Amino acid sequence: MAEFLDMGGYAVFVWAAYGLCAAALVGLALHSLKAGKQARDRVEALRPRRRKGA
Amino acid sequence: MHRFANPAEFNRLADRILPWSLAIMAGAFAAGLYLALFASPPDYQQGDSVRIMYVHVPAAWMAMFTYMVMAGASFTALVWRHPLADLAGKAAAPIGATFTALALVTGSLWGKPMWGTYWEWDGRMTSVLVLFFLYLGYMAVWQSMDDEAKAGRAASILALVGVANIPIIKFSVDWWNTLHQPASVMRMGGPTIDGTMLWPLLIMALAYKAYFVTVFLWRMKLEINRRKLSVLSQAEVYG
Amino acid sequence: MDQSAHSFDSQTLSGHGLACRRGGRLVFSGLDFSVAPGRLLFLHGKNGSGKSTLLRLIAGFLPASAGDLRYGTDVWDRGDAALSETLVYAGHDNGLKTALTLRENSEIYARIMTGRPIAADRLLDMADVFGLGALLDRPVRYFSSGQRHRASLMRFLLADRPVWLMDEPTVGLDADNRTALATLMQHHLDRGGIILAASHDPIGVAGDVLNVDECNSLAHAKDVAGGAFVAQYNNSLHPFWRED
Amino acid sequence: MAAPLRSVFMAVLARDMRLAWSQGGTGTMALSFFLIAVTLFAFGVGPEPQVLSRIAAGVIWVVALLACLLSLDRLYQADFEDGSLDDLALSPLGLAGVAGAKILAHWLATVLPLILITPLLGLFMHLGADGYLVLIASLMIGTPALSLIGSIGAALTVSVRRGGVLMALLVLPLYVPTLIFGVGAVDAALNMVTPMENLALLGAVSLVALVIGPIASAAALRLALE
Repeated sequence: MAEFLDMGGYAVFVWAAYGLCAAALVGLALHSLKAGKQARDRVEALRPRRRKGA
Repeated sequence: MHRFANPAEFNRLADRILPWSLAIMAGAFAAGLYLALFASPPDYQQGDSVRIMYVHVPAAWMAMFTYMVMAGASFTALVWRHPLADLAGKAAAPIGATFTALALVTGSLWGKPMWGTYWEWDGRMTSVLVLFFLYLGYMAVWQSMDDEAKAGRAASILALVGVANIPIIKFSVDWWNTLHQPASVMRMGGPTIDGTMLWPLLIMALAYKAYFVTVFLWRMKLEINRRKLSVLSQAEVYG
Repeated sequence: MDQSAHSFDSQTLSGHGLACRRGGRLVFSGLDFSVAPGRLLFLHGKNGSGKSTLLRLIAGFLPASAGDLRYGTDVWDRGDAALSETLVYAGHDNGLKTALTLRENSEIYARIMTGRPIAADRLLDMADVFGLGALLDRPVRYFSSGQRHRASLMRFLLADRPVWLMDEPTVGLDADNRTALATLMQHHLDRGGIILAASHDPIGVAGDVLNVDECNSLAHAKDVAGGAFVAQYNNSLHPFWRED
Repeated sequence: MAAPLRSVFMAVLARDMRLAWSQGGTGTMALSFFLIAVTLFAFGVGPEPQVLSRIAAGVIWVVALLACLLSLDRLYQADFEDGSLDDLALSPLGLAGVAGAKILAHWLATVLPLILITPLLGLFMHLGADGYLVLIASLMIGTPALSLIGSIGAALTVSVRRGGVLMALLVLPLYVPTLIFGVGAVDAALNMVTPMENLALLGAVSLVALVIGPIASAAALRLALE
């Protein structure tokens, strides 16, 4: 396992590359979801409640 | 003219596509990473550092692909004045910029063991760098004006001017720097690298594309609601 | 003043169901008007009701989000060459280059609009109409705001075109300049010209009145119940965004 | 009868050239920036002739490019602010023709003087003797593209407060081909290789910009008029 992690001596570069990609892509996805939910809630808040009886 | 999806229709369409794109993304990433990190052989020259290629090359492809999507959206927005089209450009831009930045970073990390320096002014990396500036310019125009609809149309004009110049920039940068190793995958005669390395590359590319579709649809929902918010608040002010 | 007395073969300028959305806001909708040759139309309405917006729409600066604009039979599209040969627009800004003299500004305006130079004596007559004859060779940056406004009114003489679009033309004019403007406008109407003026000041020239506010009242239905907000929310949204 | 468009074009051209050198114009500003910025490089890099001559062509081209960009900022904004852009939009020439005339005026009034004094700056930078002619040729062929593409950036940011920085961000990436082929031509000449290929490519870039420039600027200006 250790030998695999070592990546033939290039461990730093390979794992840095994969790590940064993962961080950036996951980060962007989460941000998009969070901001999307926030915007959706604010639109819901602004749109008038359809009262049950109305 | 609004035969194409309006927001409600777009949301329904998006909700039908999202489960599929999520599934493909998960599967392709799993298979791709397994092949890239475990199943494929190290390169006889570069050793295991070649594995960086599997995240670098697809990112560079997506950087260019996303700009083309933005240019197509901009063309639709300007020619058919479709309200959703310029939002599509705005939704795609951050994803494209992220892919471009990743291509630069992973390229530099791959360059260190291969060329001995973190930054080498070679043709392809420099083109990706200029493409990154085009993304920054596009996103900056969106925030530059109070009236978002006008900012969107200005950004669309810029994207079309940009896409017309990309081939010229690409050619001039390659002309300026002829020492870069021939693009191993892009050769007209088809990929010159052998099958065991090609498969992980293509699967990772598929994973990146599925990722793009997923996050693009999420961001489109976000941008549509943001536009509604701004229209609504203006309605209230002048209501 | 030997104003060239040939009359225009102008046509009726008419708008049908015009609506305009500016910066996401519905300025007016369902607006109709018609101005026959030789007629003057005053645009009334409180500030922000869309008087200036309507003038800029006719001038081709703004796209109409609904309805169409016709001059005679042909429909005017934004940026049409025909449109730019037919009308003169005077907005709030005077369009004068302060670094240049009034003579230079006027000559440049005449050549840009007609492609032909303007004779010095005719230019002097035109300047005299607004009492600016003595100021022809002074840089505009020394002009008072009233003088600058009068200088910008000279454009209606410099470009001899049938349709005049005037936005608050009498602002800052003293008595004898108002009469000068009135005679100028009357003369233009007698030659079969068309004038649209966004102004509450009758200037002493006969004309019809279009109240842009009334056209607005349809767009912003005002009633109390929550439903009004829905109507208003939906109504002000671009039809594309409506949730029916 | 239709207004003679040629003389309308000349009228807009003469107007802008006069304004460029009148009070508040950009002519003198671009020229002085060009002189000062190039001399700054000598202070920065040191006076040794071999070092300066090595980077002479690149420095002169980059600073000329920046001077051109700097002077384009007010190309449309000045007219937008005093209302004359509305009048220009109503001229029979149409916005694309007006944009073309203003771009040509900018090139003649602001960029041409820069080119005329490059020999002086060549001396400052110890440029190789046989580089002068090709430097001037490359600037003559390449700088029109700078004005044409810069005009698009100026038109896009005309209604933006402090749009100058944004305009640079939009336009500089598009200047890369002109810069590469321009400096390439001079370097080729200095290395006793024919500069013709570079000059031809430089001309091609300028021709593409000639097609795109006025049209895209007109579309952006129509946006600002709304």
